[in-house]
Amino acid sequence: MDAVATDAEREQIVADLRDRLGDALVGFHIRPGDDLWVRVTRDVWQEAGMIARDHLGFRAFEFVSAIDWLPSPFGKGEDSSLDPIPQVAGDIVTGYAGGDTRFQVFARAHSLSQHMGITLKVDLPDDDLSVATWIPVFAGANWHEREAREMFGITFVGHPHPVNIYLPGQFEGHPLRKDFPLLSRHVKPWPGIVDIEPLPGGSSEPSSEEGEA
Amino acid sequence: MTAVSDRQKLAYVNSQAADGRVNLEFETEEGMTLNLGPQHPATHGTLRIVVKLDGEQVLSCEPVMGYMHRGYEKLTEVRTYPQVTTLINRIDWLGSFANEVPFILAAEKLMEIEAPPRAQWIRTILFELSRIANISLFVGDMALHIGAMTAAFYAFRDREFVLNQIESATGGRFHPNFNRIGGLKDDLPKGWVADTKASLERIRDFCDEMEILVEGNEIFQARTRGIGVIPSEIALQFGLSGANLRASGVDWDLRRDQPVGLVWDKVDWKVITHPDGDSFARFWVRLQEIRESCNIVEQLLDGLPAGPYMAKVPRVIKVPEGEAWVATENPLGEMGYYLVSQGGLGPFRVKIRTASFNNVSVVPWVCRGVYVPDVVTILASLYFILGDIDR
Amino acid sequence: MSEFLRDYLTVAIFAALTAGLLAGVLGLGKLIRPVRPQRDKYLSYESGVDAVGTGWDQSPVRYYVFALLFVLFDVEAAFIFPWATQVEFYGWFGAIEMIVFIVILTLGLLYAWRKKVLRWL
Amino acid sequence: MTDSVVLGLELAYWQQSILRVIGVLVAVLLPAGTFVYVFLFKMVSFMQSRLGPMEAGPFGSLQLLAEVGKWLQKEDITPERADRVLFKMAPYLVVGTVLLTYMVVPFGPDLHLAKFDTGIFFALAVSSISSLGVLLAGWASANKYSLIGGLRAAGQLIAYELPMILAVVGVVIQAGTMNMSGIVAAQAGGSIFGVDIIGNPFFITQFVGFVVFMIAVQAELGQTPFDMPIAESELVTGYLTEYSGIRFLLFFIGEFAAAGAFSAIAATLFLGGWAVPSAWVELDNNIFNLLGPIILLTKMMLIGGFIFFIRFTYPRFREDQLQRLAWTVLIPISLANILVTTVLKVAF
Amino acid sequence: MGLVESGKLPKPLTSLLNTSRKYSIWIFQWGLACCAIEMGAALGSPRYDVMRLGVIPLPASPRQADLVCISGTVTDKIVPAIRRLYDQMPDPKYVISMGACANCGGPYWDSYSVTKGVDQIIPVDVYVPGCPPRPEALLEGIVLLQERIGKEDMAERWRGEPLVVS
Repeated sequence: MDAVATDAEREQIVADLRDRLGDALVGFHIRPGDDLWVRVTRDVWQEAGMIARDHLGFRAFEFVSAIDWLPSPFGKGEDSSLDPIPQVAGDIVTGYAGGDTRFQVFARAHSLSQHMGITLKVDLPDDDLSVATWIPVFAGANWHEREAREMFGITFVGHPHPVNIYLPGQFEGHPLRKDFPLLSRHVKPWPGIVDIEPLPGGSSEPSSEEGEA
Repeated sequence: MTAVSDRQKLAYVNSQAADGRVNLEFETEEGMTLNLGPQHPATHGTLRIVVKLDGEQVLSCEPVMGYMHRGYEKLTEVRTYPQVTTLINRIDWLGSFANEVPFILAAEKLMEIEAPPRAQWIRTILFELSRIANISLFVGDMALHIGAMTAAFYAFRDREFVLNQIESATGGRFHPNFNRIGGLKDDLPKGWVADTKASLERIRDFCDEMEILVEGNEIFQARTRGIGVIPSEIALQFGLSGANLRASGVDWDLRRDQPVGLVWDKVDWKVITHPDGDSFARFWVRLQEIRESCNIVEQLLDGLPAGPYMAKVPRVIKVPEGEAWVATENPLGEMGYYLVSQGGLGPFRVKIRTASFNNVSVVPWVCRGVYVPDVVTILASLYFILGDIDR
Repeated sequence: MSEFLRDYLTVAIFAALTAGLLAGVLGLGKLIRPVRPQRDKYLSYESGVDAVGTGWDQSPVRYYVFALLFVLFDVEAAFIFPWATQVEFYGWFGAIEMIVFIVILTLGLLYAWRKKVLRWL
Repeated sequence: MTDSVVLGLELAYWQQSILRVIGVLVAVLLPAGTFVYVFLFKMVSFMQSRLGPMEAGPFGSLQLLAEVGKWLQKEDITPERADRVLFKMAPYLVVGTVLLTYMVVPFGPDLHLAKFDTGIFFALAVSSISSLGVLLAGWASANKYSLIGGLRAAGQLIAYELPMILAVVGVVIQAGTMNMSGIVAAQAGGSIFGVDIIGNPFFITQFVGFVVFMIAVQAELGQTPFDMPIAESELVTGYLTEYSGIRFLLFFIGEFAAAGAFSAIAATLFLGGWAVPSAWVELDNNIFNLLGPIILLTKMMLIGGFIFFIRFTYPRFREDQLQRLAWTVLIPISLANILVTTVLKVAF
Repeated sequence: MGLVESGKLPKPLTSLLNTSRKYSIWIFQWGLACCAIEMGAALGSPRYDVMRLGVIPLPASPRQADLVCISGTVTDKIVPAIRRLYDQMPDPKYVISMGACANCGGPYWDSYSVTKGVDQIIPVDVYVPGCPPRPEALLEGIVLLQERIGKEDMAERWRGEPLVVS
C-alpha cells in the first residue's frame, strides 16, 4: 500500500471535516496508510456523524462505545512482581487524538468506496455523562448505545429505549468503569504469572517440514 | 444438604426470576405476546425473542439478550496478552481460530512486528478451515430450523473431517489457542497438507449434497425466497457484515478489500454476492463461500512457503502505547478489535466489535409482518452465535 | 339382532374395551410413578420465563374462510359417495348429472379463488 | 352369519368377537411398535449414517420396552392453569380414535372386526376425530405454543380432509363399493383393460388419487412437510409441550399407531390389501386368513417406509402454504380425477 | 402414593424398572455456549451417535425430559430460567453438568456476570470436565450416569424433602 498517497487522502478527510465543523474539531491523529482518529466536541457529535456518513462516504456502521481513561485503582489484577500495582489515582493518559476528561465516547464507521475507516471521539465532562444519540446517523447504533449506557453509565440523549441490554435489571454499578471491582479477584487471588514458558519460535530454527511446502 | 440453605438459595433464585419479566412493557392489551427463548430450539442457545402476535402474524419483535454475557471486555483488562488469546477464541465458538487472529494482528500492529510468511500462510489456511467448519454447521442448522432433520446430521458428520485437520495441526478441536504474538505455537505436522486436501474433497461433496438436499428443495425455496428481505441501505445502516451484507448485494469483503496481515491477496478467488437480500440469498451465499474457502485453502496449501513460523519477540510481551483497530472477515462477518494499550502486560481497553451483535440488531426491523415460522427462518439465515452477540 | 346392528355393537364393545385398556395403562402408571409437588413444576412452560398472559389469549383464527368453504365442500362430498358406489347402475345419466354437480362445485371454488379468499391473511 | 368357519374352527359369535378384539389390539400395537423401532429408531439412523439404539437388547430391539417402562415411571404433570378434565381426556380421544380406525381394515377374508358397508367412510370419519383431540390438547394446556399448535392442527384438518375424501371417491367409483373387503376383492379380482395377471391394484389405475391421498395422509399424520402442529424449531413441541409421563406416551403411541392405521388403509385402498394377485393359482380363504396379515403388514411397511422417508428428508411447509397447496392444487386435481374416473368407468 | 416411592417393590421389579430407565434417557439440551456444539456433536454427529446408548435427543420441552445437560457458561441472568426448567421436568430427573464453565465458572471465574457453577442452583449427578469436553467425554459421562441409574434405589432417592438442592 502506498503510504504517502493514503496519507493525503486521510488529510483531505480531516480538512473536509474541519471545513464543515470549524473549531468543533478538537484534535486528530493519522497513522499513515493505516487509520484515522478525529476528536470533536460534544455539541457536534451527531452532526459529525452525519457529515461523515453523507459527505465523506463512511456509510457502513461499525460500533459505538466508550472508554474510561482512569488508571485502574486495582491494578491489572495480575498480582505479579513483573507488573507492580500502580498507585491509585494516577494521571489520566489518553490515547490518539487526545482527550481532556475521564470518559470518552468513540464510534467507528468505514467507507466502502475508499477502503478506509474513521474513528470519531468525543469527550464527556465528568459531571454530565451525556451525549446525543447516533441512532439518526446509523440505526444500528441503538444497541451499541444501550451497551455503553449500562457499561459506563453514559446517557445517550434521545435514545428511544434506554434499558439494560446485557445485565440483569437490578445489577448495580457499571462494570466497564475502571473503578468497578471484580469481586472474585478479591475473594480468591489470581494465581498470577507463575512461569513464563519460552516462546516456541524463539530459536527460529528452520522448520522440519520444509520439504512438504 | 440442609433444607434451610436450599430455601435461601431458592429465594435468591426467585428474586432473580424478577428478571424474567424484563420487557413486560412489551405486553399490551391486544394480541398475544409470545416468548421464543431463552430456552428455545430456534435460538441456538439463549437468545430470547419476544414477539407480539396477531394470529400467526408478527406485529413486532424484540430480541432480549445478555443471557450469555460473560464480560469479555472487562476480563481482557485483567488478563495478559497470552491469556487474552485463550479467552477470546471462545467468543464465536464455532470459528475459534478466526477469533484469535484479529486480536493478535492488532497487538502485532502496535508492537510493529510481523509474523513470518509461513506463519501468515498457516494462519490463513486455518482461518479458512475454521470458516468451513463454522458455515457447514450453518447449512445443516438452517435446514433443521426449516424442518429438514437429516441435513443437520450430514453437517455434523462432514464437519468432523475439517475439525480433525484443525485438531491435528493445533491440538484443539474447538479452541486451538494456536496463535502467538509474532507467529504460531508450532509448525504443521507431517502429512497434514495431503490430509487436508482429502478432507476438502469431502467438504466439496458435502456442498453438492446440500445443494441437492436443501437448496434445490421446492419447499425450502418456498420457505426462504422473499422472506426477510434486507435492502443494502438498511444493511449498511445497521452495520451488517459478512455474508449477510453480501447477500444484500453489497460487494464488500474484508479479505479482498483490507487484507491485513494475512495472505488472501496472494491467491485467486472471488467474492460471492447475491442481489436478493432474502433468506435464500443468505443461505446461498454462505454455501458458495464454503466452496470458495476450499479453493483458497487448496491454493494456499500448494504455495505454502518454508521458513520459520515465529518472529523474534521479547520473552515478556508488553505492547507499546497506542490504539489499533484490526478487523477481519470472520465466518460470521466482520470481527474487529479496538485495542488500547498503555504499555502494560495486558490491554488497557479492548472494544470487541462482533459480527452477530450488529447482524441481530436488524431483527426488529426485518421481523415485522412475517409469520412465526418466518421468524425462525430469518433468525437461522442471519446466522448468529450467542457468544458473538453477548460476548 | 341383525348383522348390520351387530357390527355397530362390536364397535361399541371395542370402544369400551379401548377405553378400559387406556384406563388400565394410566392406572398402572399411577401405581408406580412418583408425585413430587413443587410450585414451579406446575407453571406453564414458556421457554423458562414467566408466561405473559394466561395462555388463552384471544387470537384471530385467520382460516375461518377456509373453514366455511370446507364445510360446504364436505357436505357435497357426502352426496358424491352414495352415487360413487352405483356409477355403473346409473350409467351416462348419473355421470352427466354428477359432472354438472362437480363443475358447479369447481365454479364455486374458482369464484372463491378469484375473490382472493384462498389467501392466508 | 351367526357362526362362521374360520381356519376350520366353528366359533360362536362371542368367541369370534373376543378373538377379533385381541387380534385388532395386536394389530394396532404391533405395527405401532414396529414403526417406532424400524422407522424412528433404525431407518432414520441409517439415513443419517448412524446406528440408532444398540445397547438395549440385540440391536436395540428392546428399546421400546425400555421406553414404555420409563414413561410409566415418569411423573404426570398437569399445569395449574390447564383445563384439567380436557387436558386429561385429550390422549384418550387421540389414541381411542386411532384404534377405532383399525376396526374396518380387513386382515384376511374372514379376519375383520366389523364389515361395514360404509367401511372407508367410517374410517375417514373416525380418523378425523383425532385432530379434535389434538385441538383439545392444545387448548387445554393453557400454553401459547400448544394453543398455536392446536389451532394449526385444526387448520390443517380443513386443508387435507377434502383432498383425502375426494381421492377416495375415485377408488369407490372403481370398486363400486365402500366396503373395505369389497375394495380388496375388486382389486384382487379386477383387471386392467382385460389384463388380469396382477389384478387391478388401484395405485396403478388410480395413480393420481393415490398421490393425492398420500399427500393428505402425510398431512393428517402431521409428518414432516406438514408437521406444523408440532414444529420443534418454532413451537417447542407444539400441542405436546405440556404433556409428560404416560400421557405423552399415549400421544406418542397414537402418532405411530395412526401412521400404521393410515398405512393399512392406503395399502387396502390402493395396494390390494391382504390379497395378492392369485388368478393363476387356487388359494382358498383359510390360507389367506393365515397369510393375509403378513401380506398386509408387508404392504403397510412399504407405505410406512415411504411416509417416514419423506418425513426425515423434507423441510416443513408454512401453514398458509399448506392451505394454498390444498385449495389450489390438490382439490382441483382430485375433482378432475373424479370426473376422468367417472367417464372412463361409464365408457368402458 | 406410588409403590416405588414407599419402597414396597420386590427387588427384581425394581431392577427391571431401573433398567428401563437406564436405556431410555430423553435428553433435554440446555445448550449455552461452546459446549453446546460439542454436545450437539455427541447427539447429532454420526461419529458419536448418542442414540446407540438409548439416549433419545428428541424433546425440546422439559416436560418430556429425563436428563438435562447443562452445557456451557451459566450466567446470573440465565440462572432463573435454568432453575425453572429444571423444576418443570417431571421426576425422576438427572443433571449432567458439562464443561468447566458449568462446573465452576471456568475461564470466566472472575467475571461479574458468570455464576460459578450450576450446582449452586440445581443438584448435579455427573460432572464432565473439559473446556469444552470432547464428545467422547460426554458419552463417558452418560455411561456413568446409566451405571448409576442401574444401581439406583428409588425409594432412597425420594426420601426426604422434595426441595433438596445438594
